[in-house]
Amino acid sequence: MVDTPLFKLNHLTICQQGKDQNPIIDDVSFSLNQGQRLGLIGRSGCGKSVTSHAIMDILRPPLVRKQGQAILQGQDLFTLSAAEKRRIRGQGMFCIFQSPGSALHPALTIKQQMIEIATVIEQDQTTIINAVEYAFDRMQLPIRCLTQYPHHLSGGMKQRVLMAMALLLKPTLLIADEPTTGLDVLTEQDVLKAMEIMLEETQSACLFISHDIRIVKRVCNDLLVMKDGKIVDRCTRDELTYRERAETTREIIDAMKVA
Amino acid sequence: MSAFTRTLRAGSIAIACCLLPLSSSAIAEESTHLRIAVKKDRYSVDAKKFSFTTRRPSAQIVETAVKPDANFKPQGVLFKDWDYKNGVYSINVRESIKFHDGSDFNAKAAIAALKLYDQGKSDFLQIDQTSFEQTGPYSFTFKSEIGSALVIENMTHRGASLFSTAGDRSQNPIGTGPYLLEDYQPKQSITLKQNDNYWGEKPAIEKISYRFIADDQVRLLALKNNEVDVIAEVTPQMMLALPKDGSIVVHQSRPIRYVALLANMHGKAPFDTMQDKRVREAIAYAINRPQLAEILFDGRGEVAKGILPNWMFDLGDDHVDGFAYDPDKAGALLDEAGWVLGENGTRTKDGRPLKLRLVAAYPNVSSVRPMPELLEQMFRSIGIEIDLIQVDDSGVYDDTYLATGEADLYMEFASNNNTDPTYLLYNLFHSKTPWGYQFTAPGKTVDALLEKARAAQSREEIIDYVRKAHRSIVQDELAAIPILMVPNFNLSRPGMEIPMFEHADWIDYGRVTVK
Amino acid sequence: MKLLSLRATPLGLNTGVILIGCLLLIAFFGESLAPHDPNKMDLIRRLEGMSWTYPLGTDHLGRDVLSRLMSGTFLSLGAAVMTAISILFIAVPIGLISAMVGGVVNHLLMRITDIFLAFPMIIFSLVIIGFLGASLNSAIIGVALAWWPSLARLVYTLTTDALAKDFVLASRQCGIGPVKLVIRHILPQILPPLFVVMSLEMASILLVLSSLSFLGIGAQPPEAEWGAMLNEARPFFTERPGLLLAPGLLISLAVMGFNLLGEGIRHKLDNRSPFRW
Amino acid sequence: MRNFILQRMATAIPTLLGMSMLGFFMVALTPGDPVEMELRRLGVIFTADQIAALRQEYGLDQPIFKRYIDWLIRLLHLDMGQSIASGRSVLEEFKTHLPLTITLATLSLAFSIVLSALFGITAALTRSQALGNFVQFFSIFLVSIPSFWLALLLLFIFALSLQWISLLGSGAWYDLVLPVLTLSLGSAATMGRLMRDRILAVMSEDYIRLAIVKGLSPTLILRRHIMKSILPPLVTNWAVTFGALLGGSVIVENIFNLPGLGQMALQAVFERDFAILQAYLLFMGLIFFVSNFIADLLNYWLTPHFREQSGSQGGTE
Repeated sequence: MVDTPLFKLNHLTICQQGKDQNPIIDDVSFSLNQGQRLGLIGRSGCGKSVTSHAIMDILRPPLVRKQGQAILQGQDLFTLSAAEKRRIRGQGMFCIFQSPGSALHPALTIKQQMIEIATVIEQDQTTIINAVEYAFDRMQLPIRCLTQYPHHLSGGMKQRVLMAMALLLKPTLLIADEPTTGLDVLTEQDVLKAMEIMLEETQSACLFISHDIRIVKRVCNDLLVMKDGKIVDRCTRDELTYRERAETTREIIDAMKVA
Repeated sequence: MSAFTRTLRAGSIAIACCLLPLSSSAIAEESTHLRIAVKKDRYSVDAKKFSFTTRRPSAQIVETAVKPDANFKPQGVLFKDWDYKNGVYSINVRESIKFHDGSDFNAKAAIAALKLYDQGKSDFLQIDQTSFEQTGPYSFTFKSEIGSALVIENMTHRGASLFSTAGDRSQNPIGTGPYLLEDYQPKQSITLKQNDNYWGEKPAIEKISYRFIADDQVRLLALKNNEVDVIAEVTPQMMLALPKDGSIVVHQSRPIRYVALLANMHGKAPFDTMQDKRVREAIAYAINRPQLAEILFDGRGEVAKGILPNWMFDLGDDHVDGFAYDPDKAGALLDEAGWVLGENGTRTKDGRPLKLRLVAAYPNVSSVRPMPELLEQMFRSIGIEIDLIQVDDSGVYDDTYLATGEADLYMEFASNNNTDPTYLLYNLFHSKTPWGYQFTAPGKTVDALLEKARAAQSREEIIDYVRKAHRSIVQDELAAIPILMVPNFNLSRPGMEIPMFEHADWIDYGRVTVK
Repeated sequence: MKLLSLRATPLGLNTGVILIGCLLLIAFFGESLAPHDPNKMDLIRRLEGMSWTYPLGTDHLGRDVLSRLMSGTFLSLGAAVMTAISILFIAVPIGLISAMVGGVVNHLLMRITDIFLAFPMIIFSLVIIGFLGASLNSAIIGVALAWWPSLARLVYTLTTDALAKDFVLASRQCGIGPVKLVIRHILPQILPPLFVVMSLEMASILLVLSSLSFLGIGAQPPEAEWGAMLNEARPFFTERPGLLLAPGLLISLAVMGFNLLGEGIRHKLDNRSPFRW
Repeated sequence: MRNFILQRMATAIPTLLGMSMLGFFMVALTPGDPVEMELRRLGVIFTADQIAALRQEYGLDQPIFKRYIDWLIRLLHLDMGQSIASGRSVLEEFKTHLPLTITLATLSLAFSIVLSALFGITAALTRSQALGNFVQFFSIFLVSIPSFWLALLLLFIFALSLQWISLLGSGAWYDLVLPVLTLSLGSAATMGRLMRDRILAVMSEDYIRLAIVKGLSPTLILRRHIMKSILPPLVTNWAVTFGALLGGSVIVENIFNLPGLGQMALQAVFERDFAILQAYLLFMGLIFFVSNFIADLLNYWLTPHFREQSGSQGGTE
């Protein structure tokens, strides 16, 4: 159990097409165990989101993966066929992205977007409706939201809809890519609370990406610090004392203090 | 790639499969069914618009009182004979003729038919409606509203066909003709079938279909493709494009249509160049008519001395001299007129270059092309620059160039296709021209001659004045510079005999024979 | 980034540039390079096939087809350019005024645009030709009159976007005059995208003008405009299909050149990156 | 919904009035007297009085503004006057020519849509660079061929060389195969390019990313997420294309000798058949308006999220 982690990322390197020097992501490796919450922090533009895209294998051109493995439960995701990858996405891995405003399809009702998950988790209509209502209840979302379109919902609510999706999918690995960015402090609390509940229930391993050390400290036990596409520091939450840390980590902690 | 090409291939096969069964539907040749391609649908027998009606195809259904004979003199059809004395026309109609509905054609029916024309506003017969008098079962008299001696002549126009007043003309016109209306698809086709009870000699062809094909090119291709049997409207371009292998045969009448340049006789500067008769003569001498006759119209056109054919009305052509091709004389005339050849090959006078605007528009561009281009070259070679304007639109032609006189030369391809000898000359060259040719009308001398012709009371007298007016127009005044006289053409595949006539309306397609 | 997208579509853009370049060369030097006088008739050698004297054969009046094609390039392309310029001449002021003045004026101008937009191009040109008679000039006027509304709308949208930019707002608040504003801030912003669109439009304009000439209501023979040449060649279609093929191919190539150029530039400016699964 | 319709109707009235005015005056002011032209074609002698009487009969002696008002009033009774050239009523002429052109345009639009979907989806979704480039290039090629030239080539191949179809048409459905093909290839390519662009634009949206991470199948993403987003602009484009196809049928009707509206209008211009032309221009304006209106309604229904945000525009950007 300890020897073979649930998820392992090995030597991930990402470049722009045609430019092999200055990789965007430079030889990044880490691993996650069952139920582990790993925080990935760094300043904006350091490559955090690209990492999450790379793990889901939805990198957009001109970015290309130069090397690396992403092993989920013994399978290297990058070597799988498109159909097999699709089977892993959703229930094996799921990702909650930043900017909930554009994450949901604007012309489909929330219900439609929830229910289509049935095709992924292979449930019939009544079961899925029950499950959706249960998830909404857990996420403290009013049921009436179901018949509404995304633009009726606030940012926090939309993010909780995404959490509800995760609750339905119960992914083995969940990536939360800055889920609270752009939300006000109160909403942030709600979303984090919802996320806590969700993670508890799904028992997913979670890679939590944020530039905000305050939130990461609240959610995660273990931390990775990224700078210019490299992991520059690894520690647990409790080890995060100012003095001994790497320069980037100190900068981030400093930034927090000013704010 | 493969998926896409497969789809493409599958698609093309599917389309091919849809089309294949059609290839078997080769046109079944019915020897007594004649398919004629004409340009436009001019068939219309709407009762309300009666005046503008009864065009070519319907001519086989409803007959006229008289028709033009070989000399374009009226010859009786439904009228047996007639007499004009002291302003009164006395008519004897042919006996034992029945309308399609079985009713008798007699003096009463003829009067009723003629009275119909007064209901339409465009009554060109101008019969005094109150003057009709039935003098017997088959005879009657009437007077002209304007004292004209040419009413019978105007009855040779297909527009003056005599209808039965029974029934709805727009649905089923009732006449006395050799054919009955079978089917009419507006703008597509009209089909006629033989009238079994025709009073005259029965035609050989059982069925005639007219196909309306607006595009000249498609008409020709349709003949090549065996989809029609005869092309009734033939343009010079089509004649140039005839295949050399004899697969298409040309049928021709005697020459009737003239190609001529009308000169602007009264234009304001800069369109006043043609007022100098020497320039007009120079133009007349600069045209290589034999060469044009050889190239155009499959060599079937003739060098023209005038704009009226010599055979028509027994006119003869002694009264006109014509112009030979003599570029040197043309040059000398221009020199004499003060137009001196410059270094760049263009003549100038007082610093003004000799640049003439030539408008080619009538009847339309496609029926004169490529004559304007050929003329342009000939004029250029004697130092005249040509500003060639080809307008395929008679409205613009009339209003922009004719009515304003803003051109030097107007090229026209037309004909006197009426048995009224004064018809063309009066309409085109009298100063009061109803067609808007004020600028090309030569003036008083011609006006007087034409007025005398129209007022004259005997045909000989009329024709004598017409000769004088004609000479004045094409020789003395040179308001019209004649170029070619061209026959009326039809095209068919080999083995067909068409009884050609100069006026397209009077080609008797019922008597076409097929070998 | 720029280098990259260049490499992503080298073929199309380059082909377009080469095609247009060649055509421009022919347009400017074609008349002098042509082996014969394009209007010289050789009535004995009519409708001849390919030969050394007449590389593409002769037409129905014995004129050299190659020379006519070459000398017609200037006329054909020039007519399209003139049309494009006329369109811009109408569309840019109307779009600008509409966007900058706003209110009733905008409303009125956009309504007028709607009205013009509703008529099909060819019919519009036909009616104009009814006024002026068929000629290349009336075809140009007709096409421009039918075409400006869509461009005016584009100019309007671009200008509205440009006006919303912070620095434009700022200079507006500083009291800069409208003319100065247009010259200094608006035009630099709207012209580049407008030129990309015009390059694509040029392709369509060429097509429409040649269609009109082909129908006999644009350029008139003996002008060696490509569409008019096709019109002239049409009766000789079965006898000498080559007469029809050469001008048609040339039109297609020219149109394709402008299309490839426009698409190529557009592709270069486009930095969307779609997700794949 | 009702508000939306009413609002559209209200804005339509001045536009339609403007259209009718532009169409009427443009035609009525063209040089050339239809009566004179018709008389000359007839080939008989007329006096000036007779010409004046005819002008009066067609109302051509009235001042132009009065003619316009009269025309509008008669229009309300569907009386659009009479064709000078044929003598038939304009309505009758439309009844003769309209079905063919409408069929032609509708079939061409349908075929273009199918073909453009094939082009657009292939070009947008294929992973093969070669296939993508090929489809792109092919569609540019198709857009660049003049339709009249294509029509002539098709005619040459199928009617003259292979003799599969007859030149003049036999009145059967397959008469329309070549004209539809001619009309649709070009517009299919244009529409295909638009479709590809739209698909690629939508595929860069965050919600497609979510759909992918959800593990949805590509067909579901395409059918639901992508289609739902690309349809509105496409629908608007289809409406515009339909109008263009109707207007563009002039050329194919001319070449394939089909007696449609385009032929009618072309002939009417040359014959100064004012009544026909005026009715035709009004009709084209109406078609343009109605098809756009239908497109807007469809978009209104397709884009629930725009409805409340910008009610008046109905999401037709």
